[in-house]
Amino acid sequence: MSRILKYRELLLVAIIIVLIAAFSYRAPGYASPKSLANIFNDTSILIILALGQMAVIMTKSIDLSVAANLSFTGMAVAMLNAAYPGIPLPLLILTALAIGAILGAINGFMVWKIGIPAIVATLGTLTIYRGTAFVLSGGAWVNQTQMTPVFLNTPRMPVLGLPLLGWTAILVIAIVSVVFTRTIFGRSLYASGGNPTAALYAGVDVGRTKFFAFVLSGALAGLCGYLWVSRYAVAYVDIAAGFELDTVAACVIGGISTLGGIGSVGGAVLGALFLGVIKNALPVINISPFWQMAISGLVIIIAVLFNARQERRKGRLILRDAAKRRPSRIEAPVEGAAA
Amino acid sequence: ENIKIGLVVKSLGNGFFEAANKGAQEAAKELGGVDIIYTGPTTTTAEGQIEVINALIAQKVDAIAISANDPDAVVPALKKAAQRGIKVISWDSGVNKDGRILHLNPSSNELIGNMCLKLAADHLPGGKGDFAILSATSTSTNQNTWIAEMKKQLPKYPGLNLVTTVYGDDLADKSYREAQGLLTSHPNVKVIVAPTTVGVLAASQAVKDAGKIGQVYVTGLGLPSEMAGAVHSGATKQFAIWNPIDLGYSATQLAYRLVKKETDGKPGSEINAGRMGKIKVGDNGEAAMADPFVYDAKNVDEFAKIF
Amino acid sequence: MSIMTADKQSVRHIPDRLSTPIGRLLGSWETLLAAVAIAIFIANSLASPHFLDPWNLSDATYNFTEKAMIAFAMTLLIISGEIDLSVAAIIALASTAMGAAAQAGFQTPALVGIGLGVGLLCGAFNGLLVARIGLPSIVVTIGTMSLFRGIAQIVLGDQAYGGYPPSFAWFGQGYMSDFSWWPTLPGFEVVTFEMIAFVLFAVVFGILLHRTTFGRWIYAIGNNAFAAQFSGIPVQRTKFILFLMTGLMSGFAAVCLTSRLGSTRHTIAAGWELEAITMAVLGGVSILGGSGTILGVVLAAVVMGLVTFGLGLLNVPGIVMSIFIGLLLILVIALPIVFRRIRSRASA
Amino acid sequence: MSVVQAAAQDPTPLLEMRDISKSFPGVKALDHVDVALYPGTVTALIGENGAGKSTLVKILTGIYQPDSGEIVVDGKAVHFGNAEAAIRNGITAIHQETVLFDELSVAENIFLGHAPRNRWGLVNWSAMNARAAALLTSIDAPISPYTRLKDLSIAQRHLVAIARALSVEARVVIMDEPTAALSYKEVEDLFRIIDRLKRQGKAILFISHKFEEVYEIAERFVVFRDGRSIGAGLLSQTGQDEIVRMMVGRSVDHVFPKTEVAIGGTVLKVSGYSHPTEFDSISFELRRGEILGLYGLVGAGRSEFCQSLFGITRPSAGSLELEGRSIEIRSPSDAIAAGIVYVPEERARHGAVLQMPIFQNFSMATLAKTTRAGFLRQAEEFALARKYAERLDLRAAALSVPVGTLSGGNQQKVVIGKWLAARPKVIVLDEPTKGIDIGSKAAVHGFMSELAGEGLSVIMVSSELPEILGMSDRVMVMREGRMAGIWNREGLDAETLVRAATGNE
Ligand SMILES: Nc1ncnc2c1ncn2[C@@H]1O[C@H](COP(=O)(O)OP(=O)(O)OP(=O)(O)O)[C@@H](O)[C@H]1O
Ligand SMILES: Nc1ncnc2c1ncn2[C@@H]1O[C@H](COP(=O)(O)OP(=O)(O)OP(=O)(O)O)[C@@H](O)[C@H]1O
Ligand SMILES: [Mg+2]
Ligand SMILES: [Mg+2]
Repeated sequence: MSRILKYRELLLVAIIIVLIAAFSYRAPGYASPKSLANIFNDTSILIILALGQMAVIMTKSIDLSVAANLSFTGMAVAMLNAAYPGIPLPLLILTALAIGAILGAINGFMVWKIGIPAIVATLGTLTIYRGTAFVLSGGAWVNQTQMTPVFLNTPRMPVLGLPLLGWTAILVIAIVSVVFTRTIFGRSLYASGGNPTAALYAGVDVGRTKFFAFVLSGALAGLCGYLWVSRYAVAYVDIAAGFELDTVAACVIGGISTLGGIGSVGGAVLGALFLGVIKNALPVINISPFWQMAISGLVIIIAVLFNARQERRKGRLILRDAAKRRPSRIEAPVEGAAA
Repeated sequence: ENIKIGLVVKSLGNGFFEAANKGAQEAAKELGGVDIIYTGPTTTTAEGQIEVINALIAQKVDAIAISANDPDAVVPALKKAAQRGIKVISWDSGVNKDGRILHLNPSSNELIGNMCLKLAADHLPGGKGDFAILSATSTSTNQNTWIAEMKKQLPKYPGLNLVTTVYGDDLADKSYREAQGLLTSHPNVKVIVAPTTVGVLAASQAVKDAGKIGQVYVTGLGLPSEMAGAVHSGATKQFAIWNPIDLGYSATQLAYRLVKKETDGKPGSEINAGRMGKIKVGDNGEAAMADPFVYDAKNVDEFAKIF
Repeated sequence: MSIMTADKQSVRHIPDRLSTPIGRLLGSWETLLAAVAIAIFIANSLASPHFLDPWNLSDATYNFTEKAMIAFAMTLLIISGEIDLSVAAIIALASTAMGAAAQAGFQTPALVGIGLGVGLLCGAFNGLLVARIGLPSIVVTIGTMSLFRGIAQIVLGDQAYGGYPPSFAWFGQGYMSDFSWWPTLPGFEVVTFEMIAFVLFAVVFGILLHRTTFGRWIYAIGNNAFAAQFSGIPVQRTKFILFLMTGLMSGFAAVCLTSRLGSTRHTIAAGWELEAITMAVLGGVSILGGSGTILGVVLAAVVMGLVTFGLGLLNVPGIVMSIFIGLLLILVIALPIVFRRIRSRASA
Repeated sequence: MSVVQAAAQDPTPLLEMRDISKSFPGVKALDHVDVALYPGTVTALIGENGAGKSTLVKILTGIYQPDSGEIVVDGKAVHFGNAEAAIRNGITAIHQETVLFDELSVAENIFLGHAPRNRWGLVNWSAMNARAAALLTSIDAPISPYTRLKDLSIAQRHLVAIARALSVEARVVIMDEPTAALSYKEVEDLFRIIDRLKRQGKAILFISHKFEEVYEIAERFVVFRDGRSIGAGLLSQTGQDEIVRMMVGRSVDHVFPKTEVAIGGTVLKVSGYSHPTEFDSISFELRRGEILGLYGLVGAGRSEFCQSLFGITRPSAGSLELEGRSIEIRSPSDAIAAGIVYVPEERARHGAVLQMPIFQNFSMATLAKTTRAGFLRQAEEFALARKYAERLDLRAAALSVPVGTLSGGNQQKVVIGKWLAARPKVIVLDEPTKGIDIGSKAAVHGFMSELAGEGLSVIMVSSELPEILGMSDRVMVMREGRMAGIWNREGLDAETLVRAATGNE
């Protein structure tokens, strides 16, 4: 039992399953495949953003500008689509990825070449990007009628019961998994955050790794800009306001250490799904709207508490025979002070 | 020296208020010698509006016409404005009595409440069935007033059954999720009434995505330009709104008359509002503009070009 | 010891400092910020004829006084290596509690006590989770941010609390000239209670951080919590106290803001957490912990207040203003780094 | 100055560093130094703390770029823009600081930066694990490549670091104080590996402050002093005294200047100290003016036990008596208040606050003494810092520079000085001279004697036998968390201690 639950990911899976079971008790049909596909589809954007955020957090940085990036890019492609309906969708999506990547690169450049702490740089660009979205649009909305049907409907097209939006998230998860586990860049991410000095000594360019982490995060935020606008069929300056904190919360719930170097793609995805399930379920099971915020806050705290208990240091065993005695003594207040 | 009127809105970047600004500019041009300062906070907060009001006071504007994020919180700042000789009125979303000379309702609250119920009943076969309300933030004054009116007048529509009220906070994603929640948890709900544009839009989208067009209808208050898509998709048959251009126009007219001392704005007075004719100030210093206008597939495109 | 002194020819003398006091002053962050503040002040007076009006300037201070009070406490917390994102939510909850008490007929002193008390409790809750249980503060306070404001929302729903006693209005709207002992010199009549509180807290926090053992502990913990613990510094207790202080200051800000608004809704002070953090960071506080000064934060508060008020006078929309704040933040952080690099390249 | 020349039978160097200079703000770390490394030869680089040894290593491995001078490999001038470039040129190093990744697996730690890839350019995990396993076997390290590094002991980590250094096709292997953290047994293993490398024709640069080791393993030497090369040559032709003179500029006669001190009554009595997993039933008495050596292999639990005396780790059983009164220590501040202080082993992590100025580090544990009613008095802080800086012969540009800019040995002096300022009754020194040059080591030892003479009781954890034998009045040995015995100094020999520590009775 304890060996299985050693893995944070499995614990999260268990918690999510318990939650869904509990919710479907209140709202029958909540656990139906259709409804679950729906939840996943709904959480897709958060998952994609969380994966970008994870790459950045992995390097001991943070990207607070993801939501602002999403807003700017979403506005930009929506305006492009409205102004030039002839531009084919793939080109627009590439544009979204490119704009997002450029905005990410601006963050990355400041962190890499100027040496501004990531949280400061992105706190600055958070307001700048959203402000620029306002300047770009003059504050006007881009409405459903102004956008082309292809632009709006493609992510909703169901394939095997799941809309393309959900498939996009699956594709991004797959790509990011390969990047993290199988590429030099992915391993550099772990190294740069885990021990920057050691990374330097190992020939990893920590600054450049951070830069590309920001570019990745930015490109994914740009993609989400398009996805968001098409999903909700409207573009305005305030979309996804405050979403940056959700992405950070998803990462941390998923076990990505804010100190860098620790975490897995599976963790980030599950963290995002966890938040998605909570957000989706509360309206469905008829919780008073006034209670929702407090409940989600409480749930986040509990999840973090659970995570922390899992992560408690096991302690080295110097005494050879201690391993045998350990289970009975584990309650002894011995770990406490050595925080 | 031109007369300076500060037109303070809930937040910048909202189509409704952009349209109101158009009306205000129109009135300014018509009256001559009037400068409109169109301003507001970034997000819909009272604190943000107070900073804006302070800036207007500092510029020594002649009048402030405000659509308030909070009827009470802006009162101290507006009182200070009044002390420095600035004429203060509220419009659209009101301010408490002691913070302004008069308040201009876009329409009477009873009429709006009634209109929302009528729209709901029209969408239901025989006017019978369950409906739910998807509002903006739980603090916004005008939505709350209308919801209260709807509840008050509900007995007039015996077939209608209000199941629940949820809040989308005027955020597209939250409203969408709340609408989705309504569809799942209340399968009997046949109509969602959203007295706010973001709400109607998001709910229409949710209904469409759930493949429930024709089973569940969305209606409420929204701008034609924003609602056209929903009407064409069939998620919405009809919706209503007053003309925000007229609202901005009238608010500017009223403020101008007060500055020019053509009226004191006391209850009972009738104020000249240019092309809108005379507006009468009622009890509580509240005035109403006109009935909301109903839009459907036939006329929505025509108006979508305007606002 | 005799053995060692025998072959030790001379004791090497190590100077206390490398640079002169003037050199340090010129190279310091605070000097840069003060220069920026003066430049903005001059630019504002040139750009708007309404700027140099004592009453207007007095109104302008409300743009930053309350946020700065939180920023002071936040500064200490950030230097110690933690952060509190729930400050604005604490304001909402404290304000709600005061509103409920006012409805129940409590008078001003009790209301102030309740506001401060709720702030303290919220701070204790954060402190418990972070300092005692050892959870990462950035996540804990993302959680409590929702929790505290969520409780306010449960209590208030779509309602608002008003009806505060008239005397309560003084904290957020009062002038010191309401007191007979206040000097009636010209210019002094525009001094508000909040300005006095701002200055007082700046001094208190400045002394606490820079002149006391406790302040030194904060720096040590922020730079190396292990070494601090190994030096006998009560790391967890210090962090707990810092969370308490941040909660308390949020409670105080709640008193001022509630008094200024005269009403409470659950959306009160939305988004202030990022503004308080921006203020601290602009003031030169290292977000990674370990360095920063209160003087810097005071100057940053004034700079941000001047920028928003100046741009407000020019009717620049708030969101465009925020572009300026963002640029200012990045520039003010980046310039010294770039200069230092250019200088060291020149000297090499 | 006598510079030993061994020109005649010189083979051609594999690698030469010519006229290298490097400055940091306020410090000239290297001043036109020359170093040559020869194939199949171990060259020892010797110098005081801060002489510039590690700086040279970092230049050689591409981490720093020299201000001037050139590096010549096989007669061709090369330039290393980053660490990767040096690795590509066959230069590999075990650095002085920990350069490993706690969260990654052993195999990844070994191959990070040069992992084997498959034909799509993706990391080939199975090849990587297989090669790591082979490498570890080749150095007799029974470690699974899949283990996460954080689950290894210090000694095992060291083996991983060695495996990492050997994982590239290197011709030059640099070891910056590889033995500082090792005990007798691991040092022997390391030397076997070095021997093998030598036979494979690799050029090795070996840095150590321990002369016995240098004479045992190295053929050639280079001495640095204050960033300049002072001498170079063959060790077989040069005596230790001469090298010390080159290094310090004077002779240091007494390496272990233990003065006889009258030993008083019992100060500290530890009875049955136990911990569920780290140590068990530790009991002994410590007397006034006594130096108790605590010997054991790395990982024997000495540090954990000492930390429990200081309130960092909580014991699960046992009691403590200080000067006849029973006390309980729950936190470091309790310990300090009682008069027990602890100088940790990992100074950069636990000892010094690297970013803070030297004078603030000195005063950190004794702030109460330099303050009045909780308010700081900076002049007194400086006075305190100056006093201990001079007594410990600290090398620093100013007392207000951050400790992080000091060399490793000088950082250790600051950490020790911090605790001396606390004027304790019992001082626990965990590997106090780890990584310290012999001049400073003598200073620290002299100081310990002096403190003992003043009536202070000292517990000195050390893995270095000569130090243990030279300095202690009594020696306690720990093995796998338990006491293996206590011996008086008289008639004690190294063999007894080693046998007790390893358990080979
Ligand atoms: N990054 C740096 N910034 C500033 N000064 C530095 C830096 N690195 C080293 N120094 C200085 O350069 C000098 C040489 O340091 P180095 O680390 O090379 O000494 P070392 O010979 O390895 O000493 P030790 O035996 O203590 O390890 C010291 O005075 C040190 O303070
Ligand atoms: N596997 C490990 N993971 C983390 N830290 C370790 C590990 N092994 C040892 N350490 C650290 O190294 C130090 C020494 O470990 P320990 O107390 O087990 O042995 P010791 O007998 O004191 O050995 P040493 O000869 O190194 O002093 C401790 O401070 C401990 O924190
Ligand atoms: Mg070194
Ligand atoms: Mg040890």
